Amino acid sequence: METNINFEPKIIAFVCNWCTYTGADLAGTSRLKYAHNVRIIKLPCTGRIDPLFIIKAFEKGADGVLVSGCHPGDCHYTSGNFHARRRWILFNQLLNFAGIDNRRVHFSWVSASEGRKWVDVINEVIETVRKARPFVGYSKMNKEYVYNE
Amino acid sequence: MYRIKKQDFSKIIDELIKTGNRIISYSNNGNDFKRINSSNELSINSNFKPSKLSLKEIVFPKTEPLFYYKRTNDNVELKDIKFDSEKTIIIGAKPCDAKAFSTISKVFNWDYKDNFFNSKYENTIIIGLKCDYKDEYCFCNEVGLSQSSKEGSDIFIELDGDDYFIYILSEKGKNLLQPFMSYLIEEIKESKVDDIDNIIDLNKVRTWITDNFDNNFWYSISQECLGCGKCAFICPTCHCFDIVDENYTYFEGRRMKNWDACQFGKFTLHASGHNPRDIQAKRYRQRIAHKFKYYFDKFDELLCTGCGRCSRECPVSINIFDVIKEINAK
Amino acid sequence: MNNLYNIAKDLFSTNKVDLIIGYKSIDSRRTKPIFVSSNEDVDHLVFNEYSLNNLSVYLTRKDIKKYNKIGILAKGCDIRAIVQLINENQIEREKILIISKKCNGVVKDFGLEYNEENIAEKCKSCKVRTPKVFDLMIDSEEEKKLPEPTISSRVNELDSMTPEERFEFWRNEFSKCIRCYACRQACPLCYCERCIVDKNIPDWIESSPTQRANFSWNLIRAFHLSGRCIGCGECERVCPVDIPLSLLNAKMGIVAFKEFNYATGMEIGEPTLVGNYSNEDNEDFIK
Amino acid sequence: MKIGVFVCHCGENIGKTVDCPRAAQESAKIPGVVISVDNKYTCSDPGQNMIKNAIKEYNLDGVVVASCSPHMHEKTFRKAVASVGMNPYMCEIANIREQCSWVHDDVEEATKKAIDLIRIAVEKVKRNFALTPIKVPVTKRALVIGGGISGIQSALDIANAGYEVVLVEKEPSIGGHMSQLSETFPTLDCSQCILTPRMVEVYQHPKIKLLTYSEVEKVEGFIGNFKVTIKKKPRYVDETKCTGCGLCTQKCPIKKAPNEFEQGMIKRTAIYVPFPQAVPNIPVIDNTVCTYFRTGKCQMCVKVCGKEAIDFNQKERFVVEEVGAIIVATGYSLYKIDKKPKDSPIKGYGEYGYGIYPDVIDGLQFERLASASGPTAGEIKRPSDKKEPKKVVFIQCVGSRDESKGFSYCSKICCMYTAKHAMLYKHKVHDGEAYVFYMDIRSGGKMYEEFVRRAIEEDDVKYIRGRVSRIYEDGGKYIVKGEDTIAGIPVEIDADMVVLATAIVAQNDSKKLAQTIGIPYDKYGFLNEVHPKLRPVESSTAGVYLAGACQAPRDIPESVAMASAAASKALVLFGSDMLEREPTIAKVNESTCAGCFYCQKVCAYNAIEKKEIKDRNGNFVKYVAYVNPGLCQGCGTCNATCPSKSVELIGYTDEQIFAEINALATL
Repeated sequence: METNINFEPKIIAFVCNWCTYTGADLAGTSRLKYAHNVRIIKLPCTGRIDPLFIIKAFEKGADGVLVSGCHPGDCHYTSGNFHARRRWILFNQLLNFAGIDNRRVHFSWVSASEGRKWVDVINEVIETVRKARPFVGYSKMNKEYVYNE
Repeated sequence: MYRIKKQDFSKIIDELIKTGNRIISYSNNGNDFKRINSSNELSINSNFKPSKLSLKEIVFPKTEPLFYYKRTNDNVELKDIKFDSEKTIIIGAKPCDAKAFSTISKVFNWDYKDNFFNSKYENTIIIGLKCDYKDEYCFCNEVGLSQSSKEGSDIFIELDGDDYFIYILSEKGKNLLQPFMSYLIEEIKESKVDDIDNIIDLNKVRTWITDNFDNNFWYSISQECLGCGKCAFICPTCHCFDIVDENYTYFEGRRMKNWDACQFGKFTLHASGHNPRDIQAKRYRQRIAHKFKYYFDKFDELLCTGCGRCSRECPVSINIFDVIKEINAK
Repeated sequence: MNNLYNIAKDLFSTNKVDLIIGYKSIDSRRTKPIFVSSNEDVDHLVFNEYSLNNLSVYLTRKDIKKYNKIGILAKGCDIRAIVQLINENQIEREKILIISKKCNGVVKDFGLEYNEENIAEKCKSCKVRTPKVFDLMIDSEEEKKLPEPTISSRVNELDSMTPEERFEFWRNEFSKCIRCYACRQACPLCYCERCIVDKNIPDWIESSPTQRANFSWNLIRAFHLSGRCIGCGECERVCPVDIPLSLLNAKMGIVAFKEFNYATGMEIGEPTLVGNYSNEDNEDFIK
Repeated sequence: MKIGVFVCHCGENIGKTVDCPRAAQESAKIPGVVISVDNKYTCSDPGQNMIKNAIKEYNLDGVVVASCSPHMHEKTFRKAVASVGMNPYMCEIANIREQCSWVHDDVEEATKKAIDLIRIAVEKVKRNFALTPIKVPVTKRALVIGGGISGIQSALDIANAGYEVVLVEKEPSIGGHMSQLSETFPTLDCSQCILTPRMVEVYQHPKIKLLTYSEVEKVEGFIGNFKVTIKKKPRYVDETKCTGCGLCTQKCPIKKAPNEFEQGMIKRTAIYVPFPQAVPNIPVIDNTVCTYFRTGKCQMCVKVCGKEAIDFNQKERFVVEEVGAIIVATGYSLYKIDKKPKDSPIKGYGEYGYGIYPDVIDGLQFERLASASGPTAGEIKRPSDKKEPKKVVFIQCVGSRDESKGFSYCSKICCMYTAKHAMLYKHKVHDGEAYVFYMDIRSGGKMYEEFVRRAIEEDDVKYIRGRVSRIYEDGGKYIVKGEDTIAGIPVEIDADMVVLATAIVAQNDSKKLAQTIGIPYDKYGFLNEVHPKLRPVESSTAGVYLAGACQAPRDIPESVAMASAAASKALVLFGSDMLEREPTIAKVNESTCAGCFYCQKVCAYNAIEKKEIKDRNGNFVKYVAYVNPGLCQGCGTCNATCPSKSVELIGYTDEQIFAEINALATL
């Protein structure tokens, strides 16, 4: 087996400013601990999160992607997360059909008060991606970008 | 001219594979071509219709890196491409495909010598095959070629029962077969000249194009054109390319050379937003004029070998030969 | 008699159209698009099982939009594209005069003989062989039974693979892509003035036909067509390297139907799938 | 681009887990970074001065502060850079405390993460634009929709501050539900006595333009610049001529229309004034019952009117008002339990016999029975036989707090008004018995609990905790079958009259109005505030404020408080000539926009408009989307939806996010 189950997956998280980002702040303020593998990119709203971001994250070497925002009905911008949800229903299944399955692409609602949930989500995502092993499919394609001496 | 038994030819191929050569042969009824690993995979068939994609990608790949770069805070480091020395031997190229190699080598060796092209072309040996295929889209005979044209081939094969007739046409061809001359039996054969029955007067076509740059004709023949790049990409002689930089990590990237097509609206789009070829008619005119006039004016060759791929595959059935016929009839 | 010739003649002589987009025969098994702007060329028009092109692709073109009233020959599937274009503010219903017929399927590609074996896959599962939206109907044969569709079983086949196998399958298929963009150009719903792949700051989708960029390109195109593709199959037909694009589009069609009970381009004025939402949208996959 | 990076230790908070000097060194290698330093407390004055000095010394174009969450100190640092002339939007925060040092233990990994987070911020700031707040002129004039107590309060507050107000009321008179009430809890003040002066004040106020019998038809524009079309329904009485003498209403021969104000308990004439204290005191003709409108004859009112004020030819008229703020105060309506609303999941309370038994009435009907100006002149009499009821049962929570048959919410005011009703009944019928069926008593409010206790202890109202299962008639009595859940026994009361505290529901046209204005509403039709705690009187559409029970069930003091709060929000807006708005809004690339208008569909703020593009010769080229900077709130949903990325969110452009992702790239 060329891959190691103990590898440290690289996760890129796209989160909304008002709920999940604030929830992640709360996890910090509460001094909760979670795995270090996640890098957050802050957007104003889940409505701003484009499928292109997810694709690009994989192109740039992510093993998994997390998208998170306000619970339905809590959107700071009224309906951004509803539109996002419909977009993800479609995109999630398309990705799955293309072989990028739900072990690598994760979605969650984390409110500003759910610091604990944020921690649980992160840890769960990291464990799932770890089990899925490095994204060999993409790294194969990425290989041609490496200079061949 | 030589005669060789088919099984002996296969032996040569196996030997060449063993010595590390890349052998390209047709598959899937001639629709595709691929690298083969044994002479068993060879298919030499003069009745194949031209493959869907042309052979040009062997010397002019759809995408290739030109160099790699690495940035630091105050410096950029460049890494050049090392060229592959592997020999590629194409077996059974149609006269229209074989000719295309020598045609486009002119543009890649005009004022600037394109090493990306040359490094591959120099290492490519083209074994042509007399063609017995003709359909309503073929018109090689109208562009100065024929089904038995040997232009562009290093070696040329004609089928004769269980044997092949082999013509050695170039130094490259000669060197390739040198170790295998024992399989070849020299034979003098009267070479038959194909009857060529031309209907197109290419001089007249060129003159008309020159005089009718703004003719409404260009609009009328291209109205249905969708503006895709299929014709250019499957064409054995279309050679336009685009150069783009790709940043693939934080500090590193590479410069790429990719196929491009004059039928794309973006092809001539300026940064200012102005587009000199703003409508499809102008782009289609460019395609015809480049193939039948500009290239000829510059290199004394047509940029078309009459393979008919573009017409055969056009999503909206535009037939380039019909267009030339129409111009000819004016 | 309501044959095509009479209808077209009548439309021009009563000034009901300025242009008819139709098909003309090249030979017995081929047609190509033709733009007829007067009575004189009407006799070129045909509408048969070799009328493959989805002519609605021309309706969004600037030079065509200049006409006040455009007649168009459209099969049931093509009409779905017209309806979707209307629903996406691209064309006005009043400007389009749809001439249709009952359809018994078309062939897979030009040059093939029309018989059971050669009927295009999309026709076998078509629900609008007798169109619902149209202006004029030409006399046509009644619907006859077509062979059973196989597309959903092909989708199921892929679904039953492991994700890694599916990824390899598509990586292989997409790696063939040469970026000629014939799929995009033949697609009636790909009417963007600047395709996302042509946007270079930033280059979300690299223009190089590398495996990775091809993967992204084909995936994003499929996403942009999710809930919008009407299944005319032109993308797959025109693809020079035979990427099974219909498989992707069919899958997304199935998803749209299963998740939202939505089928594209069936009714003028119907809310689009993307751009609207329901409080009840499925969120089982969201933590 | 010259970028400065400032890594904050935050004392031990960051420094203990993140190797700040190393993070600063690594950051210095990022292309574009010309200075990268670490610092004990960057938010302190010396820390801020360090940034300011570096900006001057290195001539920086952008600053990244790696410190606590941007929600903590982004404003602080932006202010600091602005003080030395840098555009505040050229400062970005890398959150290495809340989202790094505080949540990780491993120094090596936390440091790596901190460097990544700094890289993300550097790449973003390199692509930031210097932005200036958008300025929008403000029309200092308000529209108040609804002339109940909330609308009256808002209108008076704004008008008294010196700004013009347009007050729109759909009924012929202002006053709303409060004018129907007999007394108010917990003081038992006479409702009309305290309301009527306010109504008159509105009518006479030089700054208030009162449009009664009118409805809002269309709202265009955005905060500070609304254009509102108001439909004036025909009264058939010329308001400029009528003196309100009332002769026409006395002489009108049609006397059988149900009197809405009296909750249908008595009849009124075809030409009528809703109630004696109506403002304006101008009658209106009900053309559905008026003989003239039905047969073309009669014209009695025309004959008796000395002022020739009757005008049968009046048509709907539309007036357009330009205002800067809108206050919605459309109030509530009562749950009509006799009919199951069409297409509604609500099951209703058929078993209580409302609408079948004349003496099973709702709270507002009881208010009218108890009111001195009501149909019985304040004497409690059964509607059926006008006899004084000796035993009255009050049932609370009819439709409220009942997910299976009504609504899950609490209607909030019923506990109090039921106590008031029972008390009023006992005060008027000394030998009567009053029973109240309740679930819980919710009497939060100043003097509220004391009020309920008074009903129980001083006025001997019998409170039974439990629900009523059924009411049926038996020999002139209403048998109320219920349960006493404290005693655990079934209860049966032979009442003379039953009063149901039916749920407060949204006005039946509230959704339509919300759509007209472009503000959200909840599943019940109540209008939504933008933040339930901190912005309770603002809708999500800037410049539109909410007052009173249109937002949720409210009692009078709350409604008045909300109304004044909403008025003060409008006054804050009117306090400046130009309105400043966050510049992080969407912008359309008109040359690439194909006009599919998916952006318009997903915009929650109606901020996307259709714009016509013409060529040099004035010929139409195409329609493109246009973002109204006054309405856009910067969520970016349009940007993600646009297939060609022809609309971009400034501050979160595609280029920026791409660069942020790229900053994390590895192969």
